[in-house]
Amino acid sequence: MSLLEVNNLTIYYEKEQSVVKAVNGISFKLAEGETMGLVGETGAGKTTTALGMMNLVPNPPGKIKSGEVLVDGKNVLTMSKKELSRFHGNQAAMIFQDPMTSLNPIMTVGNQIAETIRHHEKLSRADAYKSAEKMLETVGIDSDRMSDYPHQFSGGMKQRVVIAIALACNPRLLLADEPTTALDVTIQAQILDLMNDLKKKYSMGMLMITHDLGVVAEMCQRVSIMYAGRLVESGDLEDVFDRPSHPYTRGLLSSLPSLNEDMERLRPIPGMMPDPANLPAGCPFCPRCEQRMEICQDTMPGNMEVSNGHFTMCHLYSSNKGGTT
Amino acid sequence: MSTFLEVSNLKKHFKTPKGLLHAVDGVNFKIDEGKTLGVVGESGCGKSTLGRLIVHLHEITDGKIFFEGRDITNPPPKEMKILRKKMQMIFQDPYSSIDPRMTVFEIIGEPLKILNLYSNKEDYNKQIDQIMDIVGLAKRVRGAYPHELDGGRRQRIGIARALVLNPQFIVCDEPVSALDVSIQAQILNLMQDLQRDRNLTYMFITHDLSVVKHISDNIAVMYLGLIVEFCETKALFKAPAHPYTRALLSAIPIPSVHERRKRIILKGEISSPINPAECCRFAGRCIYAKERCQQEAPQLREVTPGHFCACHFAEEI
Amino acid sequence: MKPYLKKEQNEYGFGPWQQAWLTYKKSKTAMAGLIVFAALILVAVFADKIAPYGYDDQNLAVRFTPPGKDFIFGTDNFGRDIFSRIVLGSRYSMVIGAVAMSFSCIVGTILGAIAGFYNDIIDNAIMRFIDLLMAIPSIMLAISIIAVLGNGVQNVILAVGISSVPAYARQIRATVLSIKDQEFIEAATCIGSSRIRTLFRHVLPNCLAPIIVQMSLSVSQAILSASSLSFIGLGITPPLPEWGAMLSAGRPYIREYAWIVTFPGLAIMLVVFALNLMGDGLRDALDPRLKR
Amino acid sequence: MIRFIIKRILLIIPVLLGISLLIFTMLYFTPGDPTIVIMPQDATEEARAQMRHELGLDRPFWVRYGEYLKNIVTKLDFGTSYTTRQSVSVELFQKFPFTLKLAFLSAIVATVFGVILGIVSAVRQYTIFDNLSTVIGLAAYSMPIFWLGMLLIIVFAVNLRWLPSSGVATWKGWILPAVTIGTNHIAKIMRMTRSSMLEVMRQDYITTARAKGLEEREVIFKHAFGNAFIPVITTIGLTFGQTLGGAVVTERVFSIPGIGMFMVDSIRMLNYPVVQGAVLLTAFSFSMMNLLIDILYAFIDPRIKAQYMKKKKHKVPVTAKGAVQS
Amino acid sequence: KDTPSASSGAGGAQYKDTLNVVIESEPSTLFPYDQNEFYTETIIKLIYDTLIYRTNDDKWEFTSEVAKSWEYIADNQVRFHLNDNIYFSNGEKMTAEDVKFSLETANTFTRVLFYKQLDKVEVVDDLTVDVYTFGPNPALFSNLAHPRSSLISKKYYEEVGKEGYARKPVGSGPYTLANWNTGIAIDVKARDNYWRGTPGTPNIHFSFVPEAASRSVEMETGAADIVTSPDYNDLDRMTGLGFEVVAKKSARIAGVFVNYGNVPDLKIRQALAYAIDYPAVVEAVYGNMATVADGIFPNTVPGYEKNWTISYNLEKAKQLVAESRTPRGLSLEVMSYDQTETSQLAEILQFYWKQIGIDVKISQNSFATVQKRQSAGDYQLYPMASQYGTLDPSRATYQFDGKIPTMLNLPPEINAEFKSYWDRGATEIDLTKRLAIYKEYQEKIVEQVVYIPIAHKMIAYITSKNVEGFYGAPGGITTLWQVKVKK
Ligand SMILES: Nc1ncnc2c1ncn2[C@@H]1O[C@H](COP(=O)(O)OP(=O)(O)OP(=O)(O)O)[C@@H](O)[C@H]1O
Ligand SMILES: Nc1ncnc2c1ncn2[C@@H]1O[C@H](COP(=O)(O)OP(=O)(O)OP(=O)(O)O)[C@@H](O)[C@H]1O
Ligand SMILES: [Mg+2]
Ligand SMILES: [Mg+2]
Repeated sequence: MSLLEVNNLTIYYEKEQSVVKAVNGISFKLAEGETMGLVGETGAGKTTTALGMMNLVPNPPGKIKSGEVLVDGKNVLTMSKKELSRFHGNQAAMIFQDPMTSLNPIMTVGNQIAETIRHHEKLSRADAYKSAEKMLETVGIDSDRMSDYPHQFSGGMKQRVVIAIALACNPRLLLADEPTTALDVTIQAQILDLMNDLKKKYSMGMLMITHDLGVVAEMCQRVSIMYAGRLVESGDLEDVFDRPSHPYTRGLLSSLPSLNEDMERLRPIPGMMPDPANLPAGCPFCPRCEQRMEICQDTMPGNMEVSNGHFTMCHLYSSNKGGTT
Repeated sequence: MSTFLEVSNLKKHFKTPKGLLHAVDGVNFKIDEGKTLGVVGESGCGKSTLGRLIVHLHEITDGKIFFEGRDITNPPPKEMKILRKKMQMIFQDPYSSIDPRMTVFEIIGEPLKILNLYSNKEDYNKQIDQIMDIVGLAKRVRGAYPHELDGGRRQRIGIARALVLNPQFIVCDEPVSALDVSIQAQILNLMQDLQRDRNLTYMFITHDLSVVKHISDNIAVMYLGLIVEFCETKALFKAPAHPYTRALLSAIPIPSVHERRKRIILKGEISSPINPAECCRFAGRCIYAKERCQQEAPQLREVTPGHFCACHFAEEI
Repeated sequence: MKPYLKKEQNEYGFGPWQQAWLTYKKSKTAMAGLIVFAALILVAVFADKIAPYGYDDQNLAVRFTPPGKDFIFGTDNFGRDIFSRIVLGSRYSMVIGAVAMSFSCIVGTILGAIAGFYNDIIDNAIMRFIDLLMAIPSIMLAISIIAVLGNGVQNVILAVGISSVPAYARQIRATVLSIKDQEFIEAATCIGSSRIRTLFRHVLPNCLAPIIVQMSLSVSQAILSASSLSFIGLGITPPLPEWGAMLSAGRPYIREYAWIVTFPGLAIMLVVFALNLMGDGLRDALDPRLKR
Repeated sequence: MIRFIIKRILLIIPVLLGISLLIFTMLYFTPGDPTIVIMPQDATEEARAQMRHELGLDRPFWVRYGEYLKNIVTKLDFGTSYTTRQSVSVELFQKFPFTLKLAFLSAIVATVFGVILGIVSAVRQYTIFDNLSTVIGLAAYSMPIFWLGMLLIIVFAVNLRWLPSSGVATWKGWILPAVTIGTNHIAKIMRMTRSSMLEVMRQDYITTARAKGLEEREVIFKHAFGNAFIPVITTIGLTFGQTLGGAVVTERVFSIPGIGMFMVDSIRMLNYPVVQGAVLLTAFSFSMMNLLIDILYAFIDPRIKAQYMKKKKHKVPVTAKGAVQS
Repeated sequence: KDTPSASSGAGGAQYKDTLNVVIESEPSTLFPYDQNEFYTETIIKLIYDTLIYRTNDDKWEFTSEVAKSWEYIADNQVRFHLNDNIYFSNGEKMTAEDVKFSLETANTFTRVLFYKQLDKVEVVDDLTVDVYTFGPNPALFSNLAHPRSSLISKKYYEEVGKEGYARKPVGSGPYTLANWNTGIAIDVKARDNYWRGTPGTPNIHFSFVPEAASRSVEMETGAADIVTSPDYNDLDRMTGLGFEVVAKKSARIAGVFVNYGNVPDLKIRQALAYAIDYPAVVEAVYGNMATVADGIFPNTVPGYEKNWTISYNLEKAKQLVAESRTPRGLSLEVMSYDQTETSQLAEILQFYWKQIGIDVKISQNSFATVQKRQSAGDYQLYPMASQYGTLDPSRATYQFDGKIPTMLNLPPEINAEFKSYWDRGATEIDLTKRLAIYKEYQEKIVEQVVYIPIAHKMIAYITSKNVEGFYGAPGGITTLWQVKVKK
């Protein structure tokens, strides 16, 4: 059985004026010890997906419309408050993009780590503090900085603290929402390195959200490409990077400037992502797609398996394609 | 080709409550006409400050700037006006760099108004329409307000605002770092086209090495207010001389399954630019640091022809 | 987010103000506030048409008539029609509020903008002076100013106005400082805009939202302050039907003839309430965080 | 920290100096002759001149101001009241405790209720409770304070006989005045708390706290409240200041012999030394209150504390040893 | 010291130990010479004695207090014979020295009514003093009977000075200060060896409530036995609730000063007077706490004559305006200040005067400004309530005394006339002759219509039904020393 199974998760932000369809029926699985990358443009619904998996979508305005999130076979979305409180931090933990804002500025970092431990493992204050110290050292910060406040740390160190908090209770599943986007490359390298080590050490499943394909290449075994709330392509890293099947994925890969090859011009994808409050009826990528067909205009493609374990949501691969326009 | 812009020993110090902040601390470089100088470096190393100094958004603490051979360090107001026409800047944040209370039309037209660069209303409209066309803004967004537009379009507005003055030189302060990759590619292409068509000279600030590699002819690597390496782009990527540059290069994750590089992971983070010590500023994080590095600040020197590097041991490592 | 666009792609041009209005319209309480306030303004404008009697028409024969058919709000100790007095008094209360607010708004904005936009020395000089005024509670400041100037409508306006200048100046300065930091100000310099021009074309228009919010709140504050001044006898000359003065004059009758104070009290409450609802609505509608 | 406090106290001095000059100048140019009030109407002009001389009113501005300052600094002497001929400091220090106490009590009332209501309406945003408390709070704010006070007296003193209607001879006497002013301020504090709380609840660290598995109660009180409280403190300080200087009406309604009424009466009587003294004393206490608030800030917010203590142990992040070796 | 409850215990415990009195405000001092607040004088009256006093009945005749008798030695010299058994509350005996010292000290305080009017005081023997005035001074007695002329202890004053006296007074009165809880209350306790007898109640508790309506509430809630100066609007309700309302004629009169210089046309002045519906105005402003004024003296002052014959006659008023130099009417200013009574008068009069085509504006001033403008004659109409606490006719005419010619801006000849009347009245010792002078004097004032009297005000107190022996004095300064409260 896989560690995580997401089925048909749909999340909307319902506001007075409009309904933002942030996540539209996504499904995937994640095995223990496996890392999956979730890649997409701004507003594709990555963060919302992660929050949905934790059952932490801010309500109002967010609403989980349907779907299930099974962690070890238990559905997170139907858990009671108590169960959720045990689940969070203990079985699944989350890291946010911006370390500057994900730490409570008026609490010592030691307490912020120890708090998690105390909450989940019935430890005395002192014991919790001790294991927090250990955790801090694990992420590479001296334990005598336990009583410091977040503002006394640099960005990279804060991100380490955030990681320490997330890993304090050995969660089996780690959701990392762009954990290095706010950091400089050299610091990013440190953090990615650290996360790789820790992942091995704790053998947890990890969902790595990012928009940086480089990070994905470095960290993940599997990758899903998200576009307008849907997973348009997913599969093993090699499959997706070497044999990208969805036109969006291909566009994405070719629009990157490369360090290795010299190219005169980049090949950007024209146009931009549709507003999730106003999705077209057919394939959301259709207006930007170079290979669009008539059918794409009004029929949402299904999930096609192009090779073993490599799925694509594109009419190009379905049996009943219409003519190319 | 003549030297278009030259900067010599440029310094900018900010007074802060904690002490003097050496944001730019003696920088020298040259840019040739029609070329692009890429400036890379970590956050806070003084890239933006350098760019702002050149277009006179900050007062210069020390040093000189020469533009087309003339000293423009402290231009009198009249000359300043002419300079404004020749030098422009494109900003990083497409959200905060345009006035939310003006329409696209007003924003792009504003420079013309201020510098009085149109003969009549018709001319004014024509100029704006032209420039909008050039940067790829559809006519129908003329009356739009910024908040109605996405980041990519906003950045085009920023570019149009700079271009409408027909400048020769543009400082681009991370113009694409806030954008998604697909949009980023659109903007980069646009900028390259413009350079080609109008013989523009760019100073392109970024922290993304792959972008800088793509767009620049020369690259300056900055660290804590100083240029630590300066050379042609190709040379830099082929044979980085400074240990910092090497680490930087190796730290970039590459979006490819097959390439795995040996990584140099630096210790710690960039240190404070407040009252920096008289030593190699990178010494604290350098894996090759020796005693000399702690005592003596290395000068930028030519290690191989056209390749400058500020490291005592550039040749040895 | 562009919630309000009817999605035809060429429907651009919803300025920030239209945008704010569309948001504002959504809020029921804010609209209620606006409607009440607009109604009150109409009442003030057409006061002499609405009021059945003059504000000083005494009729000692009908003193202390309870609210009823002839006098819907009853009469006071001189047999004056309270309804007429309140209707006519709306002019005084609202004019005092509006003019005092305009005064403090103009002076405060100028001071705050200059302090925020210009260099250390001017900033320091202005802000230290503002600090002085801030250290004196505003009503005390108003009382002292009245002491110097004497009673009367103009002086009350001036006193109330001056005493709320410091709060304004501070708020504007903070806003200016935050706007000054944004890149579009640098961009303006870059395209050759002079400092003055930048201040007026870019900084101040962007301060407008907080200024407006503050304005709606300070009108209500001014009305309350003026009525407090009237209450302690430092305000408006009788028999002018300023609401605070009416309240104060009705004090002795609160037990026996409660309506004499109830209606002016309610009137003040209504304006202040409406203005605050409007202020809340404006705050939400103009909140810069909702942009993007 | 102590250095900071001392520095801040020293900074109050120029403010008070400025205020004394300001108010002295204002009153100097106020039309009116104090002897008019303190002497019989039929007093002769010579007698008046004599009295003016006795009061020192005939000396030039700077001499008077200098003398005034000198007496305050050296003897804490704020001059002599024209009407009672008693020391102003003695009179002020008799009245001031009442005002101060009223300000404190009402600040407590406003804070306790305002903060609780604010938290609850933020947590239950858009519910009936939220709307109701907003409306009621606003209504209380909109009520002229004298009206509110009289209504409270009629209900609680006259009809129910629970509390005394005036005077503060016993602790019971403080309840109504404190509630009157407090009620007036609840709305402000409530709204501030609410919006600040909503703002904080949006932050990533709150989601982080939730993701740790903390219960909602802990999230709100341990993580959200502390941060949300910081801007609220400023509001509390401001309301406190307003009460200090603006409790005239309440003092009047509840017969509290505080400084507000005293000052207003003194203004009527052209009793300038009292007016000056009252303003200075109020400004001083207000400034002290603000200092207290700044200290409170530092207690709650380590970032602010760090600014004050920068000279001591500021850890420069870069010197951190922990770094991952490759 | 014995317990104060002894007196009530003896009477079968039917009297309360403490009398609760609510007064308007907290005294600023209990030193008698340096204040002019009559709520303070209520307490001063309990702590000190005066040389003479007025009887506690409606005749208000001079009666002995410290002085048991007196006689004129010369026109400017009065000899007082003192009682022998008077002791200050600190145990010292009161001597002629103390009296001399008291009067001579008082003479130097501006607020004291005989300020600088005494030439000297001489001790004849231990129990006899001679008081010399600068000339004949018939007002001397009423001045000496006023609490502001209370007698203090020379020795103690020399010890503690004015400031000491202010907070720790020592007098020879029936009560002594027990406790002064600043801002909250003053408690006085009865002296057991008071020379005139045992005070009515062992303790009197004074609390201070400035708001008139709140004072009545104190009564309603049972917190007070006696309340001073209630608002007249409350009186009916209080009577209905079973409280006693004590209302007395007083030394107060309300009227309008009309500045001759600024309203020089007699016709207009008369028109102003005829335009007022006196009963209605009095009813509206004072309820039943005043009667329509029929003279220009308060109806308690010796020399009071019913000489005001003008009554409401709108026709006549209009006619007078028509006959005047400005038949189209003119515009006048009513000077008022921020006191309820004055501004109410101003408001209501404005209404009446408007009816005869005069455009009347009200200007609101501070008290100080009003005083100044009045002295300077810088006003046209000034409604004012006056109080002549000593009940002396020379006091009641001091607004017309001609000493400050600007005050009414009278033409010189009239001014001189007024001045001569005043001077003669102030120095005529023979009462009959004196009253005759005042009668003429008042007629002159009425004739010129420089003052329009409106109301003879009454003074009111509310007491509970259980209060015995309470008497409201005409000057407003009541004495409480014999008051008892049934349980
Ligand atoms: N609290 C919210 N209320 C309303 N709409 C929201 C909210 N949060 C997110 N959205 C909308 O939902 C959509 C998906 O947002 P989400 O944050 O999941 O995207 P993302 O992929 O994480 O983007 P990014 O790369 O910018 O972090 C966006 O259109 C966004 O505007
Ligand atoms: N106006 C200013 N006042 C004081 N310090 C400043 C100011 N502007 C910049 N600095 C400081 O100067 C240093 C260099 O800043 P600069 O913005 O040039 O860095 P940068 O390389 O552009 O960084 P980033 O990549 O984050 O944009 C930083 O430490 C910054 O804090
Ligand atoms: Mg996100
Ligand atoms: Mg920068």
